[in-house]
Amino acid sequence: AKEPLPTVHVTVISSGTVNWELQHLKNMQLDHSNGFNLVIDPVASLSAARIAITSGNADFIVSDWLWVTERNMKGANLRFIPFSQQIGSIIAAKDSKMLNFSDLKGKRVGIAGGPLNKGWVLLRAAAKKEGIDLQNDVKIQFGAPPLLNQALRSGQLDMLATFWHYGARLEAEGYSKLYSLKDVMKGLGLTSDIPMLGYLFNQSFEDQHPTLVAGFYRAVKQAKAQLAIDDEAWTALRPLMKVENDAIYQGLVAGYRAGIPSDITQEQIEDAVNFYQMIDELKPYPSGTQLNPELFYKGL
Amino acid sequence: MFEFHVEGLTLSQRQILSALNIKVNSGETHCLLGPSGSGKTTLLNLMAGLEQENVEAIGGETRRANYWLPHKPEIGYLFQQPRLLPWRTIMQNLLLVEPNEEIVLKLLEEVKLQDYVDYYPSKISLGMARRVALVRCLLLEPELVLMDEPLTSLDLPTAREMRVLIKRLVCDHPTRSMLYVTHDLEEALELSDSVSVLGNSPAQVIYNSRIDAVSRQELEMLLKH
Amino acid sequence: MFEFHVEGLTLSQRQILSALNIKVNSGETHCLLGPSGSGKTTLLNLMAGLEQENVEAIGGETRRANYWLPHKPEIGYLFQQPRLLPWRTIMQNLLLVEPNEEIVLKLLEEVKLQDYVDYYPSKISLGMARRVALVRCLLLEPELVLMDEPLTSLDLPTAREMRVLIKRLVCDHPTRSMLYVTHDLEEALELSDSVSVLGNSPAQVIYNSRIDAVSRQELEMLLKH
Amino acid sequence: MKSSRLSDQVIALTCLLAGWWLVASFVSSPLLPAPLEVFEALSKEFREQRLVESLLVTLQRVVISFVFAMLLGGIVGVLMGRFRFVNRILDPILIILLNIPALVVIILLYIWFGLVEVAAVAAVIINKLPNVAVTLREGGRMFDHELEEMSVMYKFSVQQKLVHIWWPQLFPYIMIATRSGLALIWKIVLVVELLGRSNGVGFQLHLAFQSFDVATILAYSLAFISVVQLIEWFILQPLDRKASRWQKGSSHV
Amino acid sequence: MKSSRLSDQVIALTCLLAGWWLVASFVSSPLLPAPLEVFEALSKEFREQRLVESLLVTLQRVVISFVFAMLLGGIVGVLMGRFRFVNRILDPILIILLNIPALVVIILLYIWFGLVEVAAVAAVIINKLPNVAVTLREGGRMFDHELEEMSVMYKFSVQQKLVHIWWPQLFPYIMIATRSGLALIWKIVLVVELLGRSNGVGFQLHLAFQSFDVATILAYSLAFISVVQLIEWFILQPLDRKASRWQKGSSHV
Ligand SMILES: Nc1ncnc2c1ncn2[C@@H]1O[C@H](COP(=O)(O)OP(=O)(O)OP(=O)(O)O)[C@@H](O)[C@H]1O
Ligand SMILES: Nc1ncnc2c1ncn2[C@@H]1O[C@H](COP(=O)(O)OP(=O)(O)OP(=O)(O)O)[C@@H](O)[C@H]1O
Ligand SMILES: [Mg+2]
Ligand SMILES: [Mg+2]
Repeated sequence: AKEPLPTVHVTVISSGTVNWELQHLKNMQLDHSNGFNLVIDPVASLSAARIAITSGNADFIVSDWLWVTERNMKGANLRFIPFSQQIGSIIAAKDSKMLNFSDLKGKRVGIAGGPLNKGWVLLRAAAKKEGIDLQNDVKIQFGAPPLLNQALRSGQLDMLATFWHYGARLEAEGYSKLYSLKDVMKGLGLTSDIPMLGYLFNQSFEDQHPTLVAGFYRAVKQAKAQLAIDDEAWTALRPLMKVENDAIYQGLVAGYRAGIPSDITQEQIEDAVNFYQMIDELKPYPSGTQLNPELFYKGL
Repeated sequence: MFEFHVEGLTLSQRQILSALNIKVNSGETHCLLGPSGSGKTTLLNLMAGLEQENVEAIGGETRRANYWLPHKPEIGYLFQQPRLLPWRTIMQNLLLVEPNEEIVLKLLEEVKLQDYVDYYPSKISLGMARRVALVRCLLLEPELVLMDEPLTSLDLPTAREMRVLIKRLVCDHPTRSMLYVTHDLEEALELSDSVSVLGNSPAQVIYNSRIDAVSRQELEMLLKH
Repeated sequence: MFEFHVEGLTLSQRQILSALNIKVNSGETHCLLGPSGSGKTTLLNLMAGLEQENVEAIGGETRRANYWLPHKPEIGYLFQQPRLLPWRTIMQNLLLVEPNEEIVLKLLEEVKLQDYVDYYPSKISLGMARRVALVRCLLLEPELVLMDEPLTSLDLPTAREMRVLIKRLVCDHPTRSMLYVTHDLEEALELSDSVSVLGNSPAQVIYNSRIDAVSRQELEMLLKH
Repeated sequence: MKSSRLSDQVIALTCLLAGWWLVASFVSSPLLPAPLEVFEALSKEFREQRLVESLLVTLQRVVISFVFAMLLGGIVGVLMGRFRFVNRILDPILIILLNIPALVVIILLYIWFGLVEVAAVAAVIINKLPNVAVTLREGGRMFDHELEEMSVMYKFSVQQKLVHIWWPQLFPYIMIATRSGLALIWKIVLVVELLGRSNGVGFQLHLAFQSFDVATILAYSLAFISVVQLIEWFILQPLDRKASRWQKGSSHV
Repeated sequence: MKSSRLSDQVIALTCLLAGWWLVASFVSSPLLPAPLEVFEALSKEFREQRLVESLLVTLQRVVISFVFAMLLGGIVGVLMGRFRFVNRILDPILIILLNIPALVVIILLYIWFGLVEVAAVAAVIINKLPNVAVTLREGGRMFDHELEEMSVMYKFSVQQKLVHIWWPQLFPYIMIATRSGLALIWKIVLVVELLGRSNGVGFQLHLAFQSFDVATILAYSLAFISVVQLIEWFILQPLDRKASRWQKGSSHV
């Protein structure tokens, strides 16, 4: 008899974009062809996924490298495989007329996910270059993304920095992007489209099963490549996406495709180091530590 | 004169009192006798308005099955048990009824409890608690005093002194009437101007007489069942 | 013979009992008299082991300041208040002490409460509750029975019947001893084989005598303070 | 009597429903769905077999945690109420357990023991236990001294004391702990499921939250509330009535 | 007496600390920080001026919600306990309020009223109120009938009844509601802050949680627990002692 394939556990938010990709991967049996058996553990929140990798219940989760860096500074040893280069969206309220940073003064700004929201950090860094301290000049409202979406709709916010798939829904409803974060990044000298989100795994997992990690990397790349061009595949995933209409559906597909990253380049790693330093300097009490480039899985 | 009419009282599906009426002349003391469980306390509660039964009158309305004539008097009630507030000292208990500390102290002296003003009720004996309750009742100045066996659990001399006190403050008061429940025939004959006996089940007034017309023999007969 | 020695008792920084001892012969009844608040209940509690004081003996150890000779008897205690479980019916209350329903019913009949077996204590009169408590105490078969004023709040004929019952079941029992607290001198003289009087503060035994040697005059004098 | 009691409650609930429906149809926003929409969401969840399964999973967690928290917390609480020494030693620990955020306990247990069922249930128990203890401590403190003495003199066995003396006195406190306990435990189970389980009502609720599907959120909430309402009607209220039968005002002899 | 009482508690706390320290140094993982690390996190938060400010903001929310929830819940609860009719009408509503998930209330209020302070505080009050009501309902039910009659006969004013009859009888239930209430409110405030406020301990906890900074999480938890411990020592325990002075066992006359 054939040896059963080794199992790889990935904990994902069951309504999230990662789940789409992994479902497609499973549908196409890309896991088996790459020498492992994928088990998707759905959870209800990002926190749950983070707990899962910390407690050793998951082999992979998806999160951003900012979090990985924080964890690694505190003794963890996590590695990063790019998942998406989507950063997030900055959405303006319907009738707002904000052209430059000084227009933001005194405005009500919603920020999803706390002060480390990358879109918000980029904005602050860009504003700082123009001598504007956004942190103190606007009314900040942190909160859960669905609540903030709602607050924007009911006119309680003038601007919203949120995750891209929440932003995509708003755009489908006719809201417009206030800033293109790609341009903002370029303005800050970060030109290489750093992948923000990635699959994380423990170094010890790679030490024990180097082929599994490599196989997983291959499998997700194949899945991405198919999803990038194959509209049929998306139809199969549509029930997972909980979309109310075609506009949102199209927005989400386009958003996913736009976020598909390339293999990590040296330039991207340098940008990430710079970006991390920028973030650190924006903190009221900078820690002065550096991003460790070892973080990014080079594999293959 | 106060007259209390009862058409009957049913508690928990059991008729306790049958139709009866009790008359107390102004300024007089009326003694209520009767075996244990005959319904004396229940009757007093009913008079005090603590228990009540409504009957359906013609036309579907309800009305109370008992009433006072000519009108309900102001009532002070010495319960069968002391019912002191356990979380207040003796003095605090009494000050709730009569805010003047001096008056309270004077009466406490009369029942020989002046040394216990700061005690909590759980730290005094039952007899002492009864005397405190008696003081509390005597601090009121109502038209009609109901007393439910005030002198049980007291030794003879103390009981005698209390009796004198009650006599002085209530019986001899020109306008204060009293309804006095006791098991002690001597006490009844000494204090009262008239006597009735509760008996049977449901309870009825089986004997009623002015003190000067009382036949002691008949009373003793009745009280022996 | 049981002998109880007390070296003294202090409650809440106040000395209630001074040194005293109480002797009860086997099979006999000893009556304890004394004014209200003199410490009778406290003494009974102490004998029952419900209250206790430890004194520091030489060497830093503590020992109890009271003891029994020759040994502590098995004790049944009729409290001054009925202390029935309010959430259990009369019958349930009694079955907790004597699981045999027939025995319980027979005794309940003797106190004329056979019709109230299913009543909760809040639905019977105080005198009835006292009788239930008496039954509960009589269901026990201890060496020594402590009774704290069992017959207050009862009318004369009922009290007399209860007295007869107590006499039959306890006093006339060949090996059962009893310590009986009462305020009623007649009762004391009728039931007891010996009498003592508690008095003063802190309480002492101020009189103690066999019934045949009792001087009624002296007793009356003492009890009048 | 019995029917009128129930019908009163049914009327109250109907009024509530009518009020909700009126307000909802007045506002007419998906954020305040009308009863009908919630009912549709409910039947959708039911048809897609998520409702019953999630409810059962969550209920199982609730029941296990409830039993353990009540037993342990009850014993600790009563002991603290009875014995000053125990109270003095355990009181600071109780305060800590009582006030440590649920989130902290859940995260720590998950991190230390992994995302396993035992950690989830243990987290709930640790969260609820101090509440039960605080409640029953007051119960233990209020024990009637006179009945206690009586039971000693009449040689009640421990079992008799438990059933006939302690239980009836603790009863109101146990009812408090039960009612607020069920509620609290279920709320914590929701968080526990949110942070590390792949099933249960908490999981479903949060999914609905992420897509802001208020109707489904309300549907799940109402489903659980109905379960509690049934427990209330068929277990707790009969117990209440039985326990109040001996009181002065009751119509029972 | 008094000093020994305190010293007992200090000893218990020290033992706890020592045990923690032992386990932590044995495990030696950042996920189970030793007391010293937590203390360092605490002083870092203090130095960077977040600690006191967050605590004050959160405490303010806790206090406001506490006062309202206790007052409203207490009145409703006692009325339900006293009057069967009120109980019958309000009981189903109470069950609903008690068991509706905190998340749902918070979300709905935030949606309807926006992410404003009033919504936050109202959410906490709505979460806590039914708990208080359930607790004080039992208190209202257990009112002593005899003392009530006495107060009627002796013409106590409403104020006298309140102070001398109702309050002492409700006291143990109020203490339960207070202790478990403070804890519950603070926990809900954390969730409220997490979901939609930009300051307070809940917000800081969430930040620390995002980077799994257990030392900081524990530091904030301990900071709040210390506040509660102070309340316990200087307000609640003296009240407890005062209220138990009249009981049989006490050394007071
Ligand atoms: N709430 C009640 N429900 C049913 N029966 C009751 C209730 N209250 C009293 N009874 C019954 O009414 C009768 C009279 O009781 P009551 O307390 O009036 O007697 P009493 O004459 O005061 O006796 P005692 O001299 O012993 O105090 C008793 O048989 C008692 O069982
Ligand atoms: N726990 C206590 N603390 C302080 N003093 C107490 C305590 N218990 C009783 N006393 C005092 O002890 C004395 C005797 O009380 P006790 O109950 O023994 O009297 P008694 O002889 O039984 O009176 P009665 O005939 O009224 O029942 C009283 O003065 C009382 O105030
Ligand atoms: Mg009576
Ligand atoms: Mg006594």
